[in-house]
Amino acid sequence: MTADLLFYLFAACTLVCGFLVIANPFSLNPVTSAMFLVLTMVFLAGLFVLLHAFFLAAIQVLVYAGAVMVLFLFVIMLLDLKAEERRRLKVFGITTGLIAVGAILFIFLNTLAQAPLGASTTPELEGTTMALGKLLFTRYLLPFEVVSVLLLVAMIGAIFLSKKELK
Amino acid sequence: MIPVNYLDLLRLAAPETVVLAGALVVLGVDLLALREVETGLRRLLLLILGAVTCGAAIAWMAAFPNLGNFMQGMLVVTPLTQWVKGGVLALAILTLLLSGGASFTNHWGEYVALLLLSAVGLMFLVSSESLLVIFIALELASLSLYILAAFHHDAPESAEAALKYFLFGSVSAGFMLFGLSLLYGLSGSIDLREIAAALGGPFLDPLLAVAMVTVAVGLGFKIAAAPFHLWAPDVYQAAPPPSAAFIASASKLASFFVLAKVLSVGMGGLEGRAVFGDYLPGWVPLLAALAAASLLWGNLAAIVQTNVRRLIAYSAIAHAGYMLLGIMGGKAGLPALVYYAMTYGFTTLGAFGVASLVRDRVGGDNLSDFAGLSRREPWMAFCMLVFMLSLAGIPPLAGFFGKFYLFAAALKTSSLDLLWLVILAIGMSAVSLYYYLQVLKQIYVVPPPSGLAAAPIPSLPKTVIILAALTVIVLGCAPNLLLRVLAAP
Amino acid sequence: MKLEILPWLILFLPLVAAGWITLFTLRNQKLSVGLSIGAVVTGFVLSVLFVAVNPLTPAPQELSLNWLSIGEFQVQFGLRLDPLSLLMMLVVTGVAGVIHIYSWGYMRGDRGISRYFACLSLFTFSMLGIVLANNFLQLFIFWELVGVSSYLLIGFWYEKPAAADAGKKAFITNRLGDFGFILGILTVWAALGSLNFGVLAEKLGANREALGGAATLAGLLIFCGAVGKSAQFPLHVWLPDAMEGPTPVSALIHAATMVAAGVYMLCRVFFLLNAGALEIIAWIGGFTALISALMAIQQNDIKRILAYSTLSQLGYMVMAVGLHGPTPAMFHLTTHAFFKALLFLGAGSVIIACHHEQDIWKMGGLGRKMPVTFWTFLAGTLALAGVWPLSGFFSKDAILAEAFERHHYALFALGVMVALLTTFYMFRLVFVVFFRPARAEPAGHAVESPQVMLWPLRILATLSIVGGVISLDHYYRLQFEPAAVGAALSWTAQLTHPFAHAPVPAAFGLAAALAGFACAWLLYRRADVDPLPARLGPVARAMRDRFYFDELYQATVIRAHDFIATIADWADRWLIAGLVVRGTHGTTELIGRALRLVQTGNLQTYAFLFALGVAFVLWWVLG
Amino acid sequence: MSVGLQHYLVVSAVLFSLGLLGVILRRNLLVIYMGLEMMLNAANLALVAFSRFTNNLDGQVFVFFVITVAAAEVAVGLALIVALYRRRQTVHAEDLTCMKL
Repeated sequence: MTADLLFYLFAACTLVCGFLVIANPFSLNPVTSAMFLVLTMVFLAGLFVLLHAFFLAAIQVLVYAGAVMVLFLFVIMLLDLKAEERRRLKVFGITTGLIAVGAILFIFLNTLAQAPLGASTTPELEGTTMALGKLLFTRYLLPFEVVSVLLLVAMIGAIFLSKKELK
Repeated sequence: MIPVNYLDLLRLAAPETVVLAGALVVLGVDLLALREVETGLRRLLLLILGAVTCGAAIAWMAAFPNLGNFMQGMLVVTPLTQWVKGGVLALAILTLLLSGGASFTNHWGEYVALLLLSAVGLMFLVSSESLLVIFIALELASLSLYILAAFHHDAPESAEAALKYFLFGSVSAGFMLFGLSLLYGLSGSIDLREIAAALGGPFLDPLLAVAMVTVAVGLGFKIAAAPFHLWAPDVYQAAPPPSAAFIASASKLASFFVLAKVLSVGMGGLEGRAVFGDYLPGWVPLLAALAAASLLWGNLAAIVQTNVRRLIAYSAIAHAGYMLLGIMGGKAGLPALVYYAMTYGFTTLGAFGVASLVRDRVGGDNLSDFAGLSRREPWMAFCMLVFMLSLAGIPPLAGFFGKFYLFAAALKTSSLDLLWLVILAIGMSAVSLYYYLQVLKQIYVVPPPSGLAAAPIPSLPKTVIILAALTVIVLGCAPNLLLRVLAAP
Repeated sequence: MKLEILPWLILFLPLVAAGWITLFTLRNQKLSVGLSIGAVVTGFVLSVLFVAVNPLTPAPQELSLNWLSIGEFQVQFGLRLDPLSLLMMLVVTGVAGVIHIYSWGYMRGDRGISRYFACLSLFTFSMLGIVLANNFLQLFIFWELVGVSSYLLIGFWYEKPAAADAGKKAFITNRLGDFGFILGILTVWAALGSLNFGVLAEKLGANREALGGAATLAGLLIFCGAVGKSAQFPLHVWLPDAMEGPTPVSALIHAATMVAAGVYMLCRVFFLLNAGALEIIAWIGGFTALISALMAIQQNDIKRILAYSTLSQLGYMVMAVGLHGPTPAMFHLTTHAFFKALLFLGAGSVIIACHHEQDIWKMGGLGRKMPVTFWTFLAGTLALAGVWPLSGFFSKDAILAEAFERHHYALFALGVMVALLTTFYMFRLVFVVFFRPARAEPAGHAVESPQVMLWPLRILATLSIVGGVISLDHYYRLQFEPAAVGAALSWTAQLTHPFAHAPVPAAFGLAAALAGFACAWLLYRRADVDPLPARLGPVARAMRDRFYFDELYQATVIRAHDFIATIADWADRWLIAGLVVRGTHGTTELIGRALRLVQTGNLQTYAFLFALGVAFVLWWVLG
Repeated sequence: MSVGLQHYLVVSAVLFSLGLLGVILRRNLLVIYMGLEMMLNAANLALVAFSRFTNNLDGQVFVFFVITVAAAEVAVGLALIVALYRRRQTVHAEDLTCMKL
């Protein structure tokens, strides 16, 4: 029962913070958005814990809240973007965008409601570090290696793109 | 506990490993040995090193045809995947050599390394049947391509185009991931064959339909099918020409192959039917809608273009429509699709090459900049003639045979269900001749602007372009050369 | 089959010549010309040799290589040798050879002469490919290649914008026809599982209904290809414009061979066409024949008159196919190839003599100054008019007889009418160009063309005269009605055969020719300006029957002409040029505007459209 | 009703749509990126939930990789923004309209 209550709490917080990331009525400053994104990630990590994915919850907090968000804030500071977002809102654009996304969401929820998902087995899976680690270095060896190449690409790209061109 | 045989993995992934090692060597050599070397020589050495690496990987595949399946679908090597990978590598070689005269950057080490790394991504993409590896390989290839698209150091449009490419790539990756998660949830597996076994058919669960669509959105972005093509014209126009050529050729080839694989292997029983009045949800109606939209949008929009690279971009969208017919052609359509995608790759690569030469000489690649090319560069003009006519599907060039075989396969497999789409495709290919001739008219009819200084064009790109044109002619006259091996059981 | 290598040689020699010229001898004009002429003349000699060694028999022979075999998709690259293809091979190599030689004289001094001969050789190769193909795919490939070489040759003088545009128009219009053609081919393949003519004929012979409900549709789709290539209504618009090319090209491609390929193809796949499709084919052919004959009357450009005449004669042939008569169609195709090539070459000779003046009202009096050209041109005219005993009479009579015997009186009357008009406009041309004093300076100083241009005229004139009595129809009948064929008639028997066999059509044909000649005689014998547009006619020399003809002309011909011209013009402007060739201002404008709304370059718009696309596709798949 | 798979999926779908909405509506490129991150995270949530309720660890491994990939993507994306800002002095989506038609 506690778990259920916690679910509702975390879910609500996740969604509210998520909403505030994209549409904060009080501030259009990207820094605020970034802060709410951190909160969203943290509450998501809470949901992961409820799903017994402890390792992932830890990773989520470490990588997202720790690394990705710092990167975001760093760039925001670097570009000095305080007073930028002062432009006229376009009502037409907002309405049409809402309609399109609303349609997609409606279809998602509608199909979810019809889907025969209820009668699943009793959940007993534990996402421990041990279990995941073993899988990573056996069955998932290949993707693990490919990801390392991906990180190499990201590194080259980030350095190449953000460094100043030498004249 | 599953025992892992590392040697097994190395054996199966040897070509990818070779290319990866080549990329690292390129980076290292560039940093350590070539710092003080003059730019032109440095560029030449690095490009040749890259090309040799790809050549070595091809040679490896030819010499040691190791086939097998690593870890239940993580890496599945079959003769067909070997051929597609060979095609990707050949296109990579041509792209590299095409860059031999270009001056859009000074960072040739990074450029060559990224190109090779994206080729690695595309190769993994081709030979995996696991959703996870497909996703990661797709991201690997995409990330490298985003950076390659931004390589133009003094053109602001280049960065803009790369940013658009990146944003749309990420959005569609998001959609695709969402779809993959549903697919995984509904089947309990991330291996395509197990998924197919778990899902069965032929009736489509609504949630599965959502999964199917969102996955198709992700890949539809990569193949630039309407309505997920919006990034393509900007990127093709503004990215450095060799990068754009690679995006249009090799990346498209691999993405089409993986789309065909995901749908026909992973959702084997869920084809559905796209006939008026007899509709059954499935991926055939989905692809039919995308194909029809691409054909119409691509061909009609191309008519009004004034920039040649943008025109090629719209024609690429249209060609995505033709190729989607190949996926709908099922088992018989797959060789047709690969043949078409490969020959299309060579054609469009060559066309980008010519556009890039014109741009270097005249300073732009608008239609009017091609005026009188036949009198300045008769060979390049002739190659462009071959490319344009092949794209328009005029025999005996590869574009004709590819289309014919695609249409035939689609009609036969669907037992005339797809006749309406084939009619649309043939009609649109008749329309397409109009804008291809527009380019040729500029090249052959309009007199060149006066006062254009004669300058020798670099021989490396020229050779590549002529080679591409030759390939288009030879594969058109003797399609059996390629099709026989592609269709081998 | 003896000497199997020969057909391959005949087919590939011109290609080798074309390739060699393009790659190596573009600078050396003499060598290029020699190579090209040598290839086609050798081809002709070898064809004669081959036919002499292997007498024509109804049983077809095939020489083929496996070109493609992918699963159940098997296509061969093969040659089908039967009376139809062998005779056509003789005609193509023969006429092409003569025209190659003529071109040598006509194009002398042109900078691009090597390029010209390379294209001409490429064309000869492609045309032979069509003739000899043993399957649909191969036929289609050469079909398109012929289109490409025609595009290159029409636009040969690409410095002239009109020529470049005409080439483009021809190419695109043909593509429209091919749209139907390839669809027809795919339909046949999907239904019968083969593309080989022999196999298809067997399958259909065993089961007439093998194509099922798609039979008429497939037939008409395939006919679309012929509509494009043979310039039938409504895709006829490209042929008159194609006259922008050099005159020998008009003679070879746009009169004698390529445009006849549509008719040839229909005869080749005659077994596929059912009665429903044939009926429509016949009417389209007849309609084309009539409207283009009417249009020919009011043309003043010598080449355009011949172009409309070609259209009209092609309509005749298509009508013959539609009347279940491939034999007369092919017969007429062959004789037409002789005399129409002759007429075009004669026109070329006149044009050169008048320093590239093509308006007939600026010529005149050339009969005396250019005797060989005049007499050969006259022979061609008489043959086209269908005057006994020239070749045109026999072939035209065969078509009329076919219509008469099948009790298709409407088309029979139409055919007679066209025959009358044909004689009329041809003699109008002859009177204006060759009689009366010269009306303009260049025509006054005209001199006869060099021998290299005159010998081709003499050869073709001979063929036009005797073409009707050399048993051509007999050999074609071997192909189409092997059961009904008897022994070949002697040439004297052939001379009188039409009168004995079917006197009514023969009489009508001759009467039509006479009437047409009489009208032309009355109106144009002394004319220095065209009396018809003036409508009243020269009152001073008024004669009653003149007025009668004039009024008849006004009442029927001009009005019908105006009406049809309006329709044709509308089709040209809106259907072909409007929607497809030029994309019209409106269409491009519309697309441009729509595109500007969508491809704004703005990320947000793109993202919105992306999401909308996803929503739409989801909705579509979920049904 | 006790919380089950469906609940998690609904949260995931809503979060996904929120992210998409951010991409469509916001004009600051950085915020657009944040929307993208939310889309990826929504998919992650679905994966973890499915993994839990089908007793199959594959989903969690998947998420592990997705997090890594997302981090790499952010690095490249932000670098692209920095590069663009250097040349154009803007991070506004509306200013990126060099190419049209």
